[in-house]
Amino acid sequence: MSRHRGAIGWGALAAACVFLLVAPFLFRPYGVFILATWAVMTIAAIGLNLTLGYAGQISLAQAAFVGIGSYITAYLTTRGWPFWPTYVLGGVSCFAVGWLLGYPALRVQHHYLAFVTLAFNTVIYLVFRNEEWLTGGIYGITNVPRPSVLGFSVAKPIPFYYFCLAHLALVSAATWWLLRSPWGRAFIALRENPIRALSLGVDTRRYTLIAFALGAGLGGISGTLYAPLVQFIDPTPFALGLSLNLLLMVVVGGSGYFFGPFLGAVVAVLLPEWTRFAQNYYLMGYAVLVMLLMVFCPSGLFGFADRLLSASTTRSPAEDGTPAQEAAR
Amino acid sequence: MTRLKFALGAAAALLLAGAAAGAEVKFAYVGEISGSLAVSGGNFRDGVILAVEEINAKGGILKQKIALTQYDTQTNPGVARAQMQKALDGEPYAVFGPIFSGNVKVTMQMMQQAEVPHFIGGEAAELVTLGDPYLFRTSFGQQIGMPKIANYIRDELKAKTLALIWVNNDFGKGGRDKLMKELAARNIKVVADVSTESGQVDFAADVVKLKAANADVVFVYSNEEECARIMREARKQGLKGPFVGDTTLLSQKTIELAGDAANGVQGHVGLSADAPIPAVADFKARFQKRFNYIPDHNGLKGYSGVYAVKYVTEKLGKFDRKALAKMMHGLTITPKEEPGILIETSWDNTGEIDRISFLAEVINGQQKITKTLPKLGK
Amino acid sequence: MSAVLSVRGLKKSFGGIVAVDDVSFDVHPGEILGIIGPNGSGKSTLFNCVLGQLSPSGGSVELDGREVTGMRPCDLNRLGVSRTFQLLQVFPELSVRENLILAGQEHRGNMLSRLFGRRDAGLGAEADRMIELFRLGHLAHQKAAGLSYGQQKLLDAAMAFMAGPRLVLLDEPAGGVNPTMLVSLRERLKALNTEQRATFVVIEHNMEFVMALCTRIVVLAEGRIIAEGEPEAVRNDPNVVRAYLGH
Amino acid sequence: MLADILQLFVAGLATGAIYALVAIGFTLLWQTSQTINFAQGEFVMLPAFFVLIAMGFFKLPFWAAVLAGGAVSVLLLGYLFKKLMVDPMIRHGVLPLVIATIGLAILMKESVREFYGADAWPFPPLAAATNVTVFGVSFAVQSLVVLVISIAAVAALQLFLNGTRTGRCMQATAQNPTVARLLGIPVERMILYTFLINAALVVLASILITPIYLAKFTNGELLGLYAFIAAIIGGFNQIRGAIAGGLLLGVVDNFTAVYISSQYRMAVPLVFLIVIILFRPQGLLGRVEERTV
Repeated sequence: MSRHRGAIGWGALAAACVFLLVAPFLFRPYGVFILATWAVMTIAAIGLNLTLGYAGQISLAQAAFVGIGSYITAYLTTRGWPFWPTYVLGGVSCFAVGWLLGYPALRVQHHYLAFVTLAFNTVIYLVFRNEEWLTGGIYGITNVPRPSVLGFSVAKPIPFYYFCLAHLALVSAATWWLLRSPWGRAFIALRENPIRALSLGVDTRRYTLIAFALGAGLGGISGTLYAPLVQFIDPTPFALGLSLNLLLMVVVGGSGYFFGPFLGAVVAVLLPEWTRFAQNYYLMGYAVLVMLLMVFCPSGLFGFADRLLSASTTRSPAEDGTPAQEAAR
Repeated sequence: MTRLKFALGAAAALLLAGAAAGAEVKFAYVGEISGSLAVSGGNFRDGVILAVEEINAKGGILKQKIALTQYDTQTNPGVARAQMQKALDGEPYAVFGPIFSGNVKVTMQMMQQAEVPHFIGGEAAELVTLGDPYLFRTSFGQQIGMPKIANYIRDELKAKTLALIWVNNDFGKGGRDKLMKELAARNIKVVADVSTESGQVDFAADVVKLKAANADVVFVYSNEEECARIMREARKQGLKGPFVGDTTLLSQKTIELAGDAANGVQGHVGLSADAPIPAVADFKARFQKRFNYIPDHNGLKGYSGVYAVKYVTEKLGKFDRKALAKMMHGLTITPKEEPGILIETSWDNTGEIDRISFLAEVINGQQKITKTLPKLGK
Repeated sequence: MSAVLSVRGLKKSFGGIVAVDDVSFDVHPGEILGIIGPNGSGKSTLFNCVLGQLSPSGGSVELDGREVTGMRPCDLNRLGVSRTFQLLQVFPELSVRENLILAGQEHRGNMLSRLFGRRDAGLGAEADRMIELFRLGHLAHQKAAGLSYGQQKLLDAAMAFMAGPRLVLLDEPAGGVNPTMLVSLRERLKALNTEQRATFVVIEHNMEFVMALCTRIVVLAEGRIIAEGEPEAVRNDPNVVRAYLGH
Repeated sequence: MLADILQLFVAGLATGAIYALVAIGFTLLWQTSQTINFAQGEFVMLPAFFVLIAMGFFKLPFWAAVLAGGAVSVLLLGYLFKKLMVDPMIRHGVLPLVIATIGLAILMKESVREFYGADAWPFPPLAAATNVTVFGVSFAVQSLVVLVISIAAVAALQLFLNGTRTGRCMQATAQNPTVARLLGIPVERMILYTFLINAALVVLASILITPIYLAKFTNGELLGLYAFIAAIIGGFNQIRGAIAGGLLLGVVDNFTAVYISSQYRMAVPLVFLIVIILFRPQGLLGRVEERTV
């Protein structure tokens, strides 16, 4: 039965991969751009899922990290830096800032923590807007160049899409591997019962900081891709709205489920596009769909799928990591 | 209510348009329908809609009906880029919007590559300096408006010091930076420089600052409802004017919202639905009838933009984007030639626009034009 | 012989209420010390103070003659002190095996080796041994959530032994466990005590269980030690009888 | 100078009083049902439009319109909100509900924008837009009215909670639903009451501020955020806290803008908040919420 369950998981995964690989030949440039956006946002959501879904630490500052990453890349590449150093710098500096922001997480809980991070996001946004000498203020930074890989430019839409997709694959693999390491185990312990974890020698303080920092780092990575994707950076996209949107991606997808963010990002990035047939009402349609989703599958889409599958099968070994089971952990 | 009817109507119209395919020319509105610039964007869009409906009612352009599609940028560059791409995938003949200068910048390159003329609402100074041969303004940039204002402050008001309150978004900041330059050039000292948030409601603190500066002139540069709130608070705290502004401060909307508090404000009106021109007044009436609210200058921008395209295309006698763009450069359209243009308008070869503008003052709840400033070209 | 754990004049008060009042006792290598007392006599509070879950208001705790008062639980645990909780404390979303590995992993290597090293932190074999020892074999790969209460109790106890602790503090291990399961649990503990030379402190209500298991007993009442000694002696101690009847 | 300070202080109090009203709602919902309502700001934005519709569309006189709009709002934002959104979701923890309320906020904003219009609309004031001048400082009668009415409302609420049986039952429910249930208190009904009270509070807030804010679909955004901040500063589990938090925030915000930085106006209260939370994790007047071991 775990077979059948695993089969479904792997089947769906394989289908998704194939789709993503051939997508550029099915869509017009607009569709390709949207898919690239999806890939970039998914990376940020995976980061948040680490912090929230696995380590159980809520953060409303993810947009700030995407922003920091974007501005680092935008600022440096427009001043002649090659892309890759800025890519590393973006990830690393966000990791560092995330680590610092993690400290409040050690003192406060739940909505207080949500709030400290929310405040941080607002402050960062104002810095982006007000410090014109650094960020270009409300004028933003124009003509962010797209990188080239081994001398091969990925400036054109389709190559750049594959560029983003490759990064998504990379990040997913790394995260998957991380979550199967003792760290992943410790994160889950942290989420489910910090006090017991502490009594088993799990240094919850350190793991909390790590969870925050890793989440932030991935936010930064996604930012360093967002800048060359849009090629123009100004403060507006990095306001609180995006943080809430990323939270939405994680929860709607199924927080704590490895593939949750992927589906969540589909909902947040693609759904509004699909509802556009409703003309002026598309945002309302989107809002209603989100509300219905939450009412009918509060544990997110993967939680829902997981329940359906468990209903059709008995509890099954959680060793070999099929998506469905990974989800279950 | 009527908005609901309109919305349904629009939807229906769309279906019909789909059904009665045949010879059509595609126009696209890509701009802010939701997000922080929804008001300006909505006005601009409704202006475009009004013009398109009128033209279609009269049989379209070169016997082809206009099929208008709307794309909402949510006032977010990322989305704007995606939506503009979507619009371009539909190969429109001309694009109208965005209004948010950031969104104009993020889409400019694509437009250049696609060689599609676009009529923007953005007023940020640098937009026309980025060398996009397909970009055309629908109202002039702040670098044209502000010198006129600076002159007015120096010559008419004889002010030595000025207190400045502005809204911290691309519109307010852009104008503020321009004005600062112009004032400096005329050595008028800015003794207070107060930044406010768009959507801000409590201006007590900001007015206290303005008061403390006690300058010869108070310059108010924000969107209509914020202008109104600022004026109310200013009167409440007994802040002495004179209050000077540009377009928004003197718009009918601001007056309506501010009530008596708006009386006595004066300044420059670039493009205004309140301009003392019969054609404009007539447009305002039609617009209000159609959409049940008073248009601001963005309504005029969208409207006249569409008519400019109509005029040039009919002059060319064919739908040719390149030719359209080429002809627009250095072109002047008078209301005699094309009534829909409302006010005589010229474009230079950067896509910058030139129109007459006005000096006005609010006298017991009415905007009174005190002086008409000629086009710079003349 | 020197004490593994020695508690000296430990105090803990919440606001006005004094929960633990000047408690001192030693735990000797290899013994199974029982701590009993009526509800609210401060047993669990005492535990939490010893284990750094709560910071004591006074007194000191020494592990092998080393001061560890108020040390963080995770550090104390790494020094070889492990515990179970009164309420069930397993990780429902992890499998039985994963629970056990988690219980041991932080004692192996450092953060880096835990990240880049083996997925099971080299504890697979040890975990399977524990699973055998506690007769959980058939459940090894089930989520802990799917276990019965008794089974979870066993897992809970097993987790406490994963890291081969010097000292194990069990908070009501028998609570809510059915008689048969109770016997097997007692056997496990005795076995571990002899095999691993592990030292135990057991808080328990269930007199039979304590009497059968423990080599020495400390009796708490209103946060003070009122009796201490061999099970038989304590059983007949008048103070103890009074304390329990008076309760 | 002194006049300015007084001016700022009173203006701050008036704005703060509104934050307080809305923050109390936050607190009540959190206490009784662990609901965090991210649409609270929009809850304040909407009733004004109901009133405008009642006046413009059904041609009702202002006060009748207020009553009608108020009734509709309480039904919609109190009863239906609980029945249709909170009840199905609350079992599943805080987050799904937070997301759903974010969706709700978007829905309300977009609906108003689409069906009523994107610009700001004037709203009939409760008091003439005149000023009274007290030693050199002029205060808008409106803001004074706002201040007085909100204080009265809060006082009434406190009286209800402490003075009446129902009120005490509600407090018991708030402190510990399980125990309350054991005591035979009809917890469900009490929770419903808190939702109705919350709705009533936002209606009141809406009527009080819209003449000053002007009716606009975006009114909720900042307001909701500030009310949330106020609730947090106040400890999130204390009505007194929410009030203190609201007033404090209003005043700090005003003084910040004048004496620190108008460009970072939004940030300063937040930083201030972080500091409070770091040194008093339970908030300004909050009780510590014990976490069970």
